[in-house]
Amino acid sequence: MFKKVLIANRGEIAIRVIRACRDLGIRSAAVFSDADRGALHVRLADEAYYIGPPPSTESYLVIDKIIDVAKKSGAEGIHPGYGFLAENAKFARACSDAGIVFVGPPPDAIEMMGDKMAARKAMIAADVPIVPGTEEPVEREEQAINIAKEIGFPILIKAAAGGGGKGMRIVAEESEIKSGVRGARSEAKSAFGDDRIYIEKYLARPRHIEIQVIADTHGNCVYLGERECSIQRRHQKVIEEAPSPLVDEVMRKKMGEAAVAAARAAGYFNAGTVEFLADQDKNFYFLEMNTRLQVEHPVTELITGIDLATEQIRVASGERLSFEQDDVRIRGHAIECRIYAEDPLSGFLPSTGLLRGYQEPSGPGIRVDSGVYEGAEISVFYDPMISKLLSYGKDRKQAITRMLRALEEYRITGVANNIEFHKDILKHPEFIAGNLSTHFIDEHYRPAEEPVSEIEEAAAVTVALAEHEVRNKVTLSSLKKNVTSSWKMSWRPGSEFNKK
Amino acid sequence: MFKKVLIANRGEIAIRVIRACRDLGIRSAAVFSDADRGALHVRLADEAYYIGPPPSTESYLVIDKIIDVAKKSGAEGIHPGYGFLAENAKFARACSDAGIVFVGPPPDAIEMMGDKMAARKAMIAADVPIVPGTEEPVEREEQAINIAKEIGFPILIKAAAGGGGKGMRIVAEESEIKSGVRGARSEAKSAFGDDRIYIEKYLARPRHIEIQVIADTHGNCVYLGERECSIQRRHQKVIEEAPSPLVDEVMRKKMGEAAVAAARAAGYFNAGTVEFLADQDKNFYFLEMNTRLQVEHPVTELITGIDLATEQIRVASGERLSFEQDDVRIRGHAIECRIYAEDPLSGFLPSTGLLRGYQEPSGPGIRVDSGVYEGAEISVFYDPMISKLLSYGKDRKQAITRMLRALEEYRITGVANNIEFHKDILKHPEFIAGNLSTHFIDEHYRPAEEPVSEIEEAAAVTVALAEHEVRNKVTLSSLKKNVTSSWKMSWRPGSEFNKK
Amino acid sequence: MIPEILKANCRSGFPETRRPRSGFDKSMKYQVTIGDKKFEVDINGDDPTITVNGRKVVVDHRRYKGGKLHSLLADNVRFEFDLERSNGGYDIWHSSGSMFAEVVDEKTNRLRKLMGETGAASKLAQLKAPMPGLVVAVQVKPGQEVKKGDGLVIVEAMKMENELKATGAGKVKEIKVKRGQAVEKNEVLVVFE
Amino acid sequence: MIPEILKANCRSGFPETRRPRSGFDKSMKYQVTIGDKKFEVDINGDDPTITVNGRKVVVDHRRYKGGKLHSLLADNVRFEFDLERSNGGYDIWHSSGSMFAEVVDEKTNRLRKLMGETGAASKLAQLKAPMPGLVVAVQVKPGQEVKKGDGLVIVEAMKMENELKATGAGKVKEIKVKRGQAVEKNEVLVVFE
Repeated sequence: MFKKVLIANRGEIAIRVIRACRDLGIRSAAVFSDADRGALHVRLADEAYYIGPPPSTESYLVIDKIIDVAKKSGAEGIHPGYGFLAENAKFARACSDAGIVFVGPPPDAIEMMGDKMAARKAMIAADVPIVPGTEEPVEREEQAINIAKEIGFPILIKAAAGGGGKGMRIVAEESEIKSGVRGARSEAKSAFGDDRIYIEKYLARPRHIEIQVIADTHGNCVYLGERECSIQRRHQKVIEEAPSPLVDEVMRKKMGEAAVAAARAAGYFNAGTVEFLADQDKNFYFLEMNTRLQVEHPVTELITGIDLATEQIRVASGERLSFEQDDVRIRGHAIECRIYAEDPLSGFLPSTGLLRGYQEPSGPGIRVDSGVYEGAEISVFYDPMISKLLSYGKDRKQAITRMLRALEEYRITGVANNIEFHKDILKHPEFIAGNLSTHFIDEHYRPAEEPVSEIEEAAAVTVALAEHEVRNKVTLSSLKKNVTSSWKMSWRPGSEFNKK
Repeated sequence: MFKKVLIANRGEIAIRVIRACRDLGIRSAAVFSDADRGALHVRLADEAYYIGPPPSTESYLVIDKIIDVAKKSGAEGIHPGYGFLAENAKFARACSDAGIVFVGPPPDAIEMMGDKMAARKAMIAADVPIVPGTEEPVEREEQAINIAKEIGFPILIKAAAGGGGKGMRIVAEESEIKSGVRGARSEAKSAFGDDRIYIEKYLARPRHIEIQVIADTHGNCVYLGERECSIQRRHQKVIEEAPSPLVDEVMRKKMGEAAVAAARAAGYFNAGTVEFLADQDKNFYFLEMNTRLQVEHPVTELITGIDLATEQIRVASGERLSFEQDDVRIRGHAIECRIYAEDPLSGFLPSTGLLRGYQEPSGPGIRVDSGVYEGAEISVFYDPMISKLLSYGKDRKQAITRMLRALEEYRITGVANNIEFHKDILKHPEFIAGNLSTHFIDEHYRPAEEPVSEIEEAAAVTVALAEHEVRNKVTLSSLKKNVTSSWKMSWRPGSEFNKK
Repeated sequence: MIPEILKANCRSGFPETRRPRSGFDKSMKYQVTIGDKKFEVDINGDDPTITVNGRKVVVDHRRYKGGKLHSLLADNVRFEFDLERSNGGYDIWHSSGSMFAEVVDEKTNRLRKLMGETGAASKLAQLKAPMPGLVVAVQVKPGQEVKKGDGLVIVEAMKMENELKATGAGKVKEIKVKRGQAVEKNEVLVVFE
Repeated sequence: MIPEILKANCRSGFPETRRPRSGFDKSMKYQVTIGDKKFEVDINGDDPTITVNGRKVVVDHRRYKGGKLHSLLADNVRFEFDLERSNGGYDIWHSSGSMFAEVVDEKTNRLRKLMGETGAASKLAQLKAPMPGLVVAVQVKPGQEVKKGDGLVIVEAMKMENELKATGAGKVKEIKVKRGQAVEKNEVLVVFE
């Protein structure tokens, strides 16, 4: 096993890996940009290395810098987290060139799955069902029109190098194709430096269901059940759960075996996720394979009891998987709500600033994977995710109930957040019934325009009382009378008032 | 089901019950003394009622005040938590006299189990094994000497009304008996207002193992496995775990059935715990029954998946238990470390003051049931518990590993705490081997006298740099250059520096 | 000098501080405006019974965490707000979002009414950048009429394109930014007539 | 006036603040005493390389959370301390406990040595109450010799009897409290010769 691992990431996922390292008795080395010197992942790691200015293109994405500090630190492995360099085959190769183990799949598998076209071809060869569409990148707009006519509208234009909703356009009719192609291409170019796009049939009201797989370097590959990630906004997942309300034992086995076939076709090892679109009749189609640990991996951890991050590191160090397919048992139900600094009332506009107040929920069935603390800054440079709030219960009903309780307890002030949004979704009858699709937000989410009048009234009273207090300047002496001695003891530095 | 429940307690257990209420869709009403207006349980409850000055004898222990605010609030039930009025039969009767449901056992059961003598008699009748000792309170010191000679030294002198180590004395030889009786009596008098004591055989190196039971009002009574609570300091539990490393399936069934017999003998309903002493040969003896939810109940919740606090409220409202004995399945291993504001290096002396810094751990397998927040006060008036830190893993090894990781992450500044103490215990070879006894701390705990020199050196460097910074007063303008705009935005109130 | 507001914050940091029993004005009326709703709050010295829009409420109001955390029990119902002075009023953060409140006392209010002021005007005046970012598109021109919900400017921030929309109807007077320009948080992008 | 220490706290509250590049004295030696250990720390202006007891270390030191949270990277190893000014030195809270540090600069140190001062004296001088409580027993008398670990006073607090023990050897000079007396935190209970 490794003695030290460098974590080439930031935020909650860096912390997730720090925790995995500690559980394995491995020293963790963090990296940080100028914007992250005080970030929680730096506060929790054993060591921390500076890698440059805030923009990720000058720090977290610079392969040479990461390799350099890894060498300097003496780390034997690098965990890339998700995002940044996690699915960069060049980086994986640079690691092995430097004699450092990349905690992830082989570069060839990253490359193949990163190229949507190549992946589709391999899946066809491996008998994994795919969505009808192009097998080659689309060059000209006219070509796109012909393909669209062939497979029928609506179609989806996607970046070949894409992910996370970037470089993606839905086109409902012929007249929109040209602008769609152009938009997707330019977004893809700026996001991935690769403007190749492809086209596939757009499924109406699909469900997004994915299978977690993990494979060792000894030829063992196991699936760990599914996650349903249909609740999305801006084409990005916000609520995930496991198991899926749609999937039964038969479908789970079929999808799981297809996912393992997909992984084997790519010569895969380490953790990975095979994403499928499913229709309400339980047909499913290969969408893509994410060659890394997913944001939403904890829901799988909760229902299987398997620690994916430690298992990743074990496998990367050459160990065999500690379990077989038959050992994987699903128990209970887990939900993840991604808590973002964003305003659902303004089209999910990200919010930045100081976390003035920050108090996480806890208690039975609750886990919070967060990357912040009270007084920390939500910076403009990175993803505005505050935390992943997870609930676990004996069944879906209890998981929902506990999640609502945790959302109610969560206190975030100073930046906008989507806690109310999550509550609205989780209380929605269609969500409770498990009738999900990737259009759920568009179809069902209707934010309350006005805050509850009871809260407004209480706020008005509080403002008046606060103002009243300020105006009627109270002398210090009258206040000091009521202060206990222990308080006085601890209030020393920075206070004018204890100096008389 | 109730619509509103009043919680006659404070701190983490009040919050535990608030969470249970939320999970059941019940409104929660908190109570608070002057010292607790800003306490976390008040911040999290739906309603809050003032009940008097800080000393609990003038607030949390005043039955009339609690009943009054319960009536005022319109609560249909009162949950007493643990401690305070939880095992007060008079209070349970006052509730029912006021037409309010007491969330706990019937008053007669509380009374019987609260009287150690009566409990022992009932246990003998019910064939539950007990430790040899007196069946009647000991009146005179001479009587104590005779009994001691009969059952053999060492003996244990215990308060009849006792619990939590108060009014307890171990006597190794005849010469110590008189002072032991006197000491136990006076402590019992001041703690419980009842100076009756009794004597029993003192088991050398016993293990403290207890069985969780829960019964409904329809005659169903189920045991939920055991908890081992052998790690104690000042006769109080500090680390608990489930399952016990000592207990196998056969012993679990025997103990469980004895516990159910004990509960039935008391005409018990609601949640309760039957405490046993066990020797290393797996003999066990009834110690006492705690007629309430225990501090350490979450370890049982973690390994059984059963939510004890909600189940309590369900049963109190008249519902049947939602499971039977055969449904109870134990999976994995759970540990609880009680985090106290106390100094293990000074004989576990409690510490009070402001929580200057407070950051809880989280991540896979971690749950924190706490009653505080950063900036809150650890008051001199109540129990100095900061939180209950819980870990869960697939086996004991993983539970220990995860607990150590969480202890490492936990940041508490401003008051002394026992985090290092817990680390020392959890890393001890005898603890890892599961060789536990109630003398574990005395026998094995040897605190490091000196802090690690690496930390001292780093502290010295930090102090020098801090001092250097203060002495070389930096002009504001040179600092402002590096401040991002978003920070400036949020730093508005209270800062001189943004006003130029 | 310590600014007045800092004093207030520090002072109220004492968790055990009860509302003081003396030194308060006998009676005071405040008008609090939140959005388009107005609340008349009558406070009588340190009497815990106040009235809001004529309705009596027993309140217990305290500050914690250096003064920023306001805890209110209103007829025993628990509320919690984080108050931040902003533009002569208060930004109010609560567990389900945030709002802005303007507060004036009775005297000032009467004066304002005499002078014909409207209080917190909510008409479309200008569009500010809600976060720092890069302007990737300007979707309106000077002189153009817009209605609520119309897209005005697209700002890229946090790797996402964010379309800023009109929160009401208005007529564009001036565009202050152009495509490709980096903007600060709260920088004015579009001015309306 | 804002006290100097408050300024320092507020200033360092800016999370992004790097150690400034100017305005620092060229070179400064500090002697830090923790318990009976002494550390010589040489700081050269804003040079990240310092020496501690002659050994070179590259440091990155920042303050967060209003200045109280000190983050130190020493040769990339991460440390975190919560520093609180106390009795002319610093109380240092860290994740595994707390300690007290005295810090003097070279000049003061030289002066002190000349004047024969010993710095942070650690001999048994007095027993203070570690928490507020009630004295339930005094176990020593004036003139009595005590050794490390001897019980001195029993104080009841948080419903528990806490025996305060001698942290070293000494001779009791004066008992400042009696049985039944309520004491404040840090109140002197016993004075030694």
